[in-house]
Amino acid sequence: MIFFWAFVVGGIICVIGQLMFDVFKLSPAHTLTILVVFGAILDGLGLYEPLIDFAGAGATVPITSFGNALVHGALQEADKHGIIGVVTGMFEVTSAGISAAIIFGVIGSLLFKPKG
Amino acid sequence: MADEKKKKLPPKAQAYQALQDKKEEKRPIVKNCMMAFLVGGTICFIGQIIMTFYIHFFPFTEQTAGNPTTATLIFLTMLATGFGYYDRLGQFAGAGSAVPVTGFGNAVISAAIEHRTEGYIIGVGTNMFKVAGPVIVYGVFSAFIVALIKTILTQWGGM
Amino acid sequence: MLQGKQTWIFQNHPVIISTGTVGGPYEAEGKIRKSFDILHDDLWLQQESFEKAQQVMLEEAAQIAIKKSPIQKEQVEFFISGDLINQITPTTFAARTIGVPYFGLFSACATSMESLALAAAIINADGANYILSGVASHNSATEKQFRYPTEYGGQKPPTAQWTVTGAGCALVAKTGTGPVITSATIGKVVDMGMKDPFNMGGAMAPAAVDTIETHLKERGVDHTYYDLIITGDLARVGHEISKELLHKRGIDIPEEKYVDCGIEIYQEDQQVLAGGSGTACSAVVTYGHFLKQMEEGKLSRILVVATGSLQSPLSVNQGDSIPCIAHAVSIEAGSDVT
Amino acid sequence: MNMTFFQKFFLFFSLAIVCAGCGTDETMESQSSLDINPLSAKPSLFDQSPSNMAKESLMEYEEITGIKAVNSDKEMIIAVQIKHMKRFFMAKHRKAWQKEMEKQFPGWKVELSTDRKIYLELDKLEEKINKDTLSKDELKKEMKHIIKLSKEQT
Repeated sequence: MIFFWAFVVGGIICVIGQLMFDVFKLSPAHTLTILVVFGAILDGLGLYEPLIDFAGAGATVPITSFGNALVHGALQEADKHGIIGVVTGMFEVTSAGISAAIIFGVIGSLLFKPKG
Repeated sequence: MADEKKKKLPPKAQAYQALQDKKEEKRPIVKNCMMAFLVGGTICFIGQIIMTFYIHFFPFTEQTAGNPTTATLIFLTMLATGFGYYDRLGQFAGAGSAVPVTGFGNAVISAAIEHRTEGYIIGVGTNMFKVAGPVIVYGVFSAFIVALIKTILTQWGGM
Repeated sequence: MLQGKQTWIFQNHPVIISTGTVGGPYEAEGKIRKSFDILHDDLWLQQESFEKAQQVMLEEAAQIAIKKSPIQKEQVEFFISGDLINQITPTTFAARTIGVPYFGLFSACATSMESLALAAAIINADGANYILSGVASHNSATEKQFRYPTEYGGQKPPTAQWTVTGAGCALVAKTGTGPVITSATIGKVVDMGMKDPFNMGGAMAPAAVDTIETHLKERGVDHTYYDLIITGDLARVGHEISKELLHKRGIDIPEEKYVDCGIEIYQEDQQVLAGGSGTACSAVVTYGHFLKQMEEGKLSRILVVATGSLQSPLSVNQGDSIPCIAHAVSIEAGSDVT
Repeated sequence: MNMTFFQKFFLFFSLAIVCAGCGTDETMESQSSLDINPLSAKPSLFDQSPSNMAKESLMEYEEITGIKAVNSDKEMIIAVQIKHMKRFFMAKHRKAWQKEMEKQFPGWKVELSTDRKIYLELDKLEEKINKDTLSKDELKKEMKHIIKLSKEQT
């Protein structure tokens, strides 16, 4: 069941991105940025966590979860340390995506040449 | 919005753009959306498989399995990007391969691979986030704003 | 020599005594693969970077042109060339290798005909005896320069074009045998306020039409004078639009007499979206394909209108529209002119 | 080539969707029967009747498809699985049930989780208890481990 919903919810988020590409003619960078901001706002409203509960990877794999995770880290830390935590807790939850991208980016650049 | 900008153009350019719009090959939106749904859904599906695998065979809960899943997907993206498959997937999948975290990974890794000819410090180091940078910058900034508002509302407003 | 405001008539008949064309792996699968002198199956050409590969292609094209001609490299007086990469460095490095006094040009994809027109003008005015003109472009180097890293999976719309990997050189001489350059029209920058860098054909079409119209008017000929009018790299989208625009201005060129290099170079099933583009596009198709047809007697008068979109990534990001240009050069079979 | 590739791709994924759809129906059916096994009393271990009681009271909720629970002398871990369509409101339900359990077992340290991992771990633990292969200390250690797991964030 979770597999089915992961597929559907993930697919729908991608269709939203595609519509931003094709209908509003936004560049990939603009589209992804808007989606991340959107994810952050959804988490602020407390709507993203239920979506993760429901769709699993369908909600955590799209880039929107990046915004969600950033807010989540900030809120968790703010809970413990007050307003300063908003700044310090930011990367607590998201570090995996960024560090994996950096690590595999460097490894990739050591291993591969662009194929063109 | 776009129309307002067009009004500033000389009438000749306006007339031409109207003609251009008629002749321009339109983007196949329905097909693109279908492909985005299928490919994006499949990547998330694969993500769910990986996640379930981590939950069952490693000490990760539903909460904590997301991070290793992301890392695994980005590792797979590195291979797909390095062997030159991801850009081809991107051409027909569109947002289907760009919106999942693999698209973020691809943006970082492709830039890193591309600029290795300029050296590892300047080339790879400075260009790595050339495409994916805005995602981090505005992700962090918007998260800051959202978290700040929410913290103020719950901690002081709720008092 | 000057006739009208923009057109040069070359009464001393500069001759293209030889040409050299080089193509990459994608061009090797294209429609006109047989007309290339060298085809590479490696996009890197065993070089360290795509830019170096582009440089090597230009050097090779120059070498072939000289080798096919009766003259020696030392007899070449000037080298006129340009490309699309930052400050045209690949061309400059090639010019360093060739070791001939050098003019560096930038007119984006119109550089091919700009260099040929200038070469003809200098020779016509007795400024030189032999001038090598040519251009090169490399798909991956151009992608990296103007768009995204080559391995980035961004989706391109159907109006986008595929930059040709290749180089084309023409050796222009005062005397000799070969096709004659009879006239050239230098285009004005035309900007219709188009902003989409993924639709350059649509942006460039008005420039091409403007130059064709001016050329025919100033030369005082009808379009029937030419066997073929060839646009540089308008590709499918831009070529269709240019037909419509020409029709509106009362120039109705029959379908089979109005072709585009960006459409000619690739097969239908190759995934190049709207068609080819890049500095090398008009050069390899003209020097390789059409001049060969002229040699075989299938064509006797052609007008090549190379089109260029002169934006930079910076200007696009700053929200500027895309300024475009087109330069036309007429080439006629040697036997007809003298 | 483009078209054939596109067609193949489309065909493949249409099939995949159909398969996923079929799989869905099966899991729905299996979920309609509750996954609960009462623990048998083992003289060598803590009395598991509080866990069994918790299971019985949680069984009332129709959202729940499976319950696992284990307790030591003053500590209890409960893991529930709920109907997929109710997962949207999982966090809310979890809080409510946690409160209810705390009320039902005053003075106990009750931990209620909806996490699949905790559910799987408790399932294994229940099996061990039923086979009587655990000592009291081992059970406490296992429970400590599971609680730690459930407390991990991110």
